[in-house]
Amino acid sequence: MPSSEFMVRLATLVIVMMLAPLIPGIASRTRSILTARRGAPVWQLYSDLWKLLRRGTVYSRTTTVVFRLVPIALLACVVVAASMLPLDGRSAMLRFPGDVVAFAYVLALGRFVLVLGALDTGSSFEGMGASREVTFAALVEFGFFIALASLSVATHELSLSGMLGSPALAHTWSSSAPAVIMIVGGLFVLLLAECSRSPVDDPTTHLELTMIHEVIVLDHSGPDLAMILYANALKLSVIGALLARIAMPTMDLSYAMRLGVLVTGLFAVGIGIGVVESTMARLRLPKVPLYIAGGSALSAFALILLLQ
Amino acid sequence: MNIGKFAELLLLLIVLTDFAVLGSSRLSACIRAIAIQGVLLGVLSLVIDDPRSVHAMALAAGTVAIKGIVLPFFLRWAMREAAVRREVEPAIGYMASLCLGALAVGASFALANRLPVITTVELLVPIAFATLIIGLLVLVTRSKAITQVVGYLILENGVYLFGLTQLSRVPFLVEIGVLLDVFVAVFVMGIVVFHINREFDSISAANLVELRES
Amino acid sequence: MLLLAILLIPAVAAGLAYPLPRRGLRLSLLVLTSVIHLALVAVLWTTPDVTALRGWLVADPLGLIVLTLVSILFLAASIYAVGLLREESPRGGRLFVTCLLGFLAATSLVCLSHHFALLWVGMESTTLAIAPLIFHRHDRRSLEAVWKYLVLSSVGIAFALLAVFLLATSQPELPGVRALLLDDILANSHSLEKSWLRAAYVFALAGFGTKMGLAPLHTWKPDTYGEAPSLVGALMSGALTSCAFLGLARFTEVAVAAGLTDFTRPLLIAFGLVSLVIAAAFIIGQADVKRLLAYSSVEHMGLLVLGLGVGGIGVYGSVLHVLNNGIAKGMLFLVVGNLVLATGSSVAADMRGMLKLRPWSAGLLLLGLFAVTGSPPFGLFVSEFSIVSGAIRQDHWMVAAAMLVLLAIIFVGIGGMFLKIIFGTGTTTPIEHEKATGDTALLLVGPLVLAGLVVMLGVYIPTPLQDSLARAAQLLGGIAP
Amino acid sequence: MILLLGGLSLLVAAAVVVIGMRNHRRGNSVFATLVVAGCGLGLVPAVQVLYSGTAITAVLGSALPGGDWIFGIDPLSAVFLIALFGVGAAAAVYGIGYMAFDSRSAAWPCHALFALELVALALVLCAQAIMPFMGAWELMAIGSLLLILTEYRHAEARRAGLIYIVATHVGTLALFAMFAVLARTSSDWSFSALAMGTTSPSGARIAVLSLALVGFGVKAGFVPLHFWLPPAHAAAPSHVSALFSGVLIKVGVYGLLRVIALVGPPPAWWGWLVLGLGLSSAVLGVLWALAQHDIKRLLAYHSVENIGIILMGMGAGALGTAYGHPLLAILGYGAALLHTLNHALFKSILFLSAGAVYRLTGTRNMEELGGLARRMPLTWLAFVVGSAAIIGVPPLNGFVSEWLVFQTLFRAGFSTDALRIAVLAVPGLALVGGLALACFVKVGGVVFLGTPRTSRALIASRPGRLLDGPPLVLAAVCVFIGCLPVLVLPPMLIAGAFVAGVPLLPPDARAMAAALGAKEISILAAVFALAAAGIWLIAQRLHSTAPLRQSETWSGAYQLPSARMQYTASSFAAPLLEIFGRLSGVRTHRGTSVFHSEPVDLILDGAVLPWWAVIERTALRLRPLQQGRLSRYLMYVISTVVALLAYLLVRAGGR
Repeated sequence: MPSSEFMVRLATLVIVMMLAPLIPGIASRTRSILTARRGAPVWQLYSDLWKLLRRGTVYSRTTTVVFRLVPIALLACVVVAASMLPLDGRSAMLRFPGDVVAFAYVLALGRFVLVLGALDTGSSFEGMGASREVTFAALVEFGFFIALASLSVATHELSLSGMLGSPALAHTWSSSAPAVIMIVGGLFVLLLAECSRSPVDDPTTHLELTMIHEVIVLDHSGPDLAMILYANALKLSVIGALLARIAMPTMDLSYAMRLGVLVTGLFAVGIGIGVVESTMARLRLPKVPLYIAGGSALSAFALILLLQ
Repeated sequence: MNIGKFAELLLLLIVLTDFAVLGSSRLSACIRAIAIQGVLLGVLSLVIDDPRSVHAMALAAGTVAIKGIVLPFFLRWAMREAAVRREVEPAIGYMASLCLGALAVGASFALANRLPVITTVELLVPIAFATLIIGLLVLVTRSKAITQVVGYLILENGVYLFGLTQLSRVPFLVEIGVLLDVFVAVFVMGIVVFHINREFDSISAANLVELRES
Repeated sequence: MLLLAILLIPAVAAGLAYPLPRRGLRLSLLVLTSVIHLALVAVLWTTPDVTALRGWLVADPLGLIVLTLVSILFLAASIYAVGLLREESPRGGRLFVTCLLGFLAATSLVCLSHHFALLWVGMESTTLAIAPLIFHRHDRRSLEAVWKYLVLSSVGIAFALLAVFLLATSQPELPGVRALLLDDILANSHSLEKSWLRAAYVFALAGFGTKMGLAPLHTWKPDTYGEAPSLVGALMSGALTSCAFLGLARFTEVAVAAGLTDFTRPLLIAFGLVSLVIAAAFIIGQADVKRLLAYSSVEHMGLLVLGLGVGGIGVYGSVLHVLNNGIAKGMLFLVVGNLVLATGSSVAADMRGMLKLRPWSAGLLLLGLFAVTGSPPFGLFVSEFSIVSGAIRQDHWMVAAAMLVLLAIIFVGIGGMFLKIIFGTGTTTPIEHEKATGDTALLLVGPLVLAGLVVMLGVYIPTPLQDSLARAAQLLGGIAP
Repeated sequence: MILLLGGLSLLVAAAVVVIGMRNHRRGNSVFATLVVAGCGLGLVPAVQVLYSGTAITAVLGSALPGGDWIFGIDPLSAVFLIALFGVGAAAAVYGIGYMAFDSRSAAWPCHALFALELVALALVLCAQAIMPFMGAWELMAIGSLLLILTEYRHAEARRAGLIYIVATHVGTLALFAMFAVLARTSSDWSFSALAMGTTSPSGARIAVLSLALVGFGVKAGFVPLHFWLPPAHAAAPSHVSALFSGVLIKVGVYGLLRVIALVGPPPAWWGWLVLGLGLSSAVLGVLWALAQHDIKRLLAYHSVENIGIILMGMGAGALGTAYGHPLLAILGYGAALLHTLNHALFKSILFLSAGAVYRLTGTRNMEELGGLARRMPLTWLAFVVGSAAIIGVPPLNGFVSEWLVFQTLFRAGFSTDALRIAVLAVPGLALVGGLALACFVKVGGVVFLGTPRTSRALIASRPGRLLDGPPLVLAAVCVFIGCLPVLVLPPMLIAGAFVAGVPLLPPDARAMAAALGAKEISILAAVFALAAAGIWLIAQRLHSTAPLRQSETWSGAYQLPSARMQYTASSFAAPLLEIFGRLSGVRTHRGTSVFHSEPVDLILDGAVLPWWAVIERTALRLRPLQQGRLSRYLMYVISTVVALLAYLLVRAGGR
């Protein structure tokens, strides 16, 4: 009965949305453990958001309605993107041929609004951040689609649900595991860039000139800022979930097991991010394209492997 | 002395007049040579065709009149107007041009031998070609406008000589038309020469180089 | 009778025009004659294949097409002449009008005569009739131009005469076959002596090629067209060159009938391509409008022989192109004449921004640009397209390619200059020179009519014309599409 | 057909009216109504054909060697007719407001020409025989030349006009040759005859396809044949630029598709070639767009990009037929056609709003603008919808067509033969999307947001109905197509099938569209709307509890931020351009206090003009041939005769 199926998927989405702020926390916790410091608690982001939600909001006089729409549009985009992902490991709430494209482009729409909002303030810092954001995003998009292409070639599927929720993926694991591993590796690299984590961006820095993401939202405050931060966390866990599903295809398990796999996968991603952040320093900006190209190259190799 | 021999004698004389033009520096001499050539042509036309045919006679008369008398006279007038006596600075020396003329004669004989025979007077075709080429030679190498007119006349005579092979077949009217056209052509040229002289105080065509692609 | 009338009326008029006392009378005589001439030619279209003088004069399709072109151009030119001589006419345009009418008579003779020697006489007469017209301005430059024109074309025409005699030589003595009469020659073409005929064709190519202005025999063209009054330029580039082409075409008919096409065609193609190359090279960076038009005329002559050379539908194309090119060239020269009247110079740099100064002429010039470069929907497109597809159908791929590339280069040259003339503004704004004349109706009607015709030929070809084109193409060894 | 004829005659009437009533104040409004009515009439038959899938033709007898003149509408031409009349009507209305800034004498010729240009374009799209096609083709070229020269007093416009007309004439000559090859075997010059004409020799096929690529490519303007496009679009009045980008260059696409439909499925190499050209053209186009400061030149380069995307679809379609996957063929061609339509819509929006900016600020240089969103909000709205559409984000029409192209390429990857290599184009297209996003963030942000950079941006006032209405209407259409692709997709598939030579009936087309997931896209849009609305409500709640405050933008240590502190367009695009190095075709100047970059067109400035210079030099070397010496000329004559005699002797010897 489809309706209960649908409810299950909705529930999964809600769970992921609840868990989302946890992942960055895990990441920073791992880092503090690895670097033997007393870091912030895992729940840090929850409390931050809670504080911000009760704060007042300040709008710059130069800004227009665009600036106010940013958080809403951004969050909406991420949620819609999430609704196209087979979080429960079988199928998404919304699936159709080529929804991979929709997935990527919905996220792109969110970025579009976010960056316009940054330019709306007329601040040179935010202009700089916007410029960097779009630059790297374009490259990430390139790599991301290589990965998607190789997945679809491997599974002969056009929708995320088909790729990740079908036995085809499991077969690919058995037939050409190295390719899939490379895809996963490549996607992880891109994830770091997309969600502006180290080594592309340094979420902990306080020097605007070195920031990318933080500097874009400099002028947001209060609930708006909260929504934006939350949207980013959610984006992280959405892409993380994508990774997890590719890494561990779970067609024929029970729902509980599949959910468990998903959550562990998300935690693993968080830990992975933390490990990278504690081991790698931030790259100089001119180096970043090379880094992203490396990630894309991994998926490209996979694609070549799968094509022959 | 039979007709053919006489015709060939005339032809040789024509070649001589060609060389006279090639070799002489004095315009009056050139014009005289042209006049003689015209007369020779007239007689030749009489000789080659059946001498008693009205057609031939009339043609001969016309030729002598126009090519032998009127045009030379007119040219001499133009020369006097232009007050110029001799052809100075030809593009190539007289000796050289004579040699070239000789070459031309040889070449035209060679050419004629390759072509099928069309007339009893076998000297006719080669000498026609020779005259034609010499006319061109004069046109190219001489810089005075009048001399170029002379060259054109020789060229025309060469063609005319060749035409004599077909004398009996080309209707009289046409021949007269041809003659008249040549006459008018030279006449107009003379007029222009006259104007050139007025404009430039010399009839040297060499200084007509204003129109060009810079 | 009709044919004789067509020949004699202009001749007589020429004789009358000189003694006439007043300029007005002379000009009206000029226009009247050209109108009558055109009317008679129109009558010819209704009565096919009129002959006179025991077949010496025949109005066959090819000749009739050229004759019509001549007559139309002449009418336009004579109306223009009225407008022009109103402004400036040394000695009441006495000689001018006389020579114009003489030119008409001579060209009509060329178009109608089926006797080669007679054709030659007509050809030479055109040269002599046009010479004084070139000298109209009586200054050094025009003097130089007329001198070069006279010498070069006389030499060329001498070669043509030689060709005529050679043709006669190639004709064996046969009972009842008259020498040098086209129809008799064609009737028993099998008996022609090939080697003499080849020689005849070669010299005809040289002779009529000089009169047409095929490169490298074209050298008189830029000087003459540059110096002659615009309407003379129109007549020369439109009518005279077409007549010369007709002469060549007559010889080609004989060659085709004698089965010499594989001898003639390479020659024609070679001349065509060389002419296109030279035209392109000298059109680029040309400073003087009239000289540019002269080289464009070289280009189109090249296209004509190219069409003959590739054969097939290409021949049809070039016969049609005679008509189109003649009309377009005539129109362009008249329009440029107006601009020259306005600015007193034919240097493109002096006549920038004509759209403001002479909107009508400028508009016509723009139209002429696209007409003369063979853009659809103008007539020249149809003919040039036929030539190209002829080349391609006969598997002359390289020829077609070269032709198209050269056409492109030529377009850049012409387009660059014309656009500057029409729209350009710059350091030297167009100067209204002291006795400048506006676009009077008399100066515009001719070009306008010709423009209308060239557009019409692009979208509609009357059936009789179509038939004559087809027949002419057939005689020249081609086919109609 | 009657309706189309009526529409065209109305357009002609409009031209006549605007000339006749040029000094009358109601002239413009009459003109506008006539044009809109004409376009409306013209749309009807096109839509009928498209949704019924049955073609209509009419024959005009004519005495040309080309034989009869045949006009008709089939699914292929219908798509382009819709784009033509839609954009045409909007642009014409806008044009009245736009030209009102000029003197009357400049305005009326532009309007008249515009109407006639619409007619010429319609004729090109309907012509079914060589002669009418070429005739209409050149009329279109001449008309567009004159439209470019509307402001002929600017040297820029004259240069653009010359470059344009030369390029287009070269294209016309290529078409000359192409049709000559096509008509090689058939004496009848109607398309139907030609279609049967070239099934035989492969050499001719290759020639036709390559020549078509050149001849129509110049018009379509993909790299490297795009060089005329930016100057022309920049120089022409904005509504004309809209027509150019929206329709004129699409006629090139139409021509290519028409040729495919005529000569049957093209060989594989051609498909690969087109795909490659499309990809390179898309990437380079958007890259070069990033480097521009002149907003209209920037939009022009985006047209190059989108033509590239269209070509990718076309190439995929050609490959589909070549490798025997009819579904792919239909998809590819359908995608190309849909993107053609969409690009016509949103590129017109962008040009029209850019034109409004130009008119009200007097500059097209983005570095001088800024903060216009407050002064012209409606223009900004239209512009932002247009940019979102061109980037290809849902729920707008641009997404639908790009999604279709993506799907085609993905599906190509499933096949087992060489076709699957085509999937490598997917990331390229994605990169294009990313770059386009960067570019339009730059335009939107620098021009409309932030604070005014110069006084020019300060003086701007509201554009008014005529300048804001048309783009907004088009924007509404964009949203409509983006939210309900189900209605638009089937006809495109029918047209695509027509090109591919595969019969496809309307019901099957609908089924196919459904299978492709057209419905779900509408659902996606709905979900998005719901989510946004919900979040908005929550946000309202939160804001209602906490206080709102106005303040200055936070700007580090500076107390009062100035406009000069804002990021410039140059510096915004710099990082991306640096990544691509010399390929990005931009010269940068780094000063102590200023960073400035100026774009150069790699093809025009790097290849075309130098080559032309070479030709000119060679031509000048021949000048000495004509040095005025008569004896020299006589020598030419003589040597010619000698050469002829030599030929004669050779041939005589050969005998």
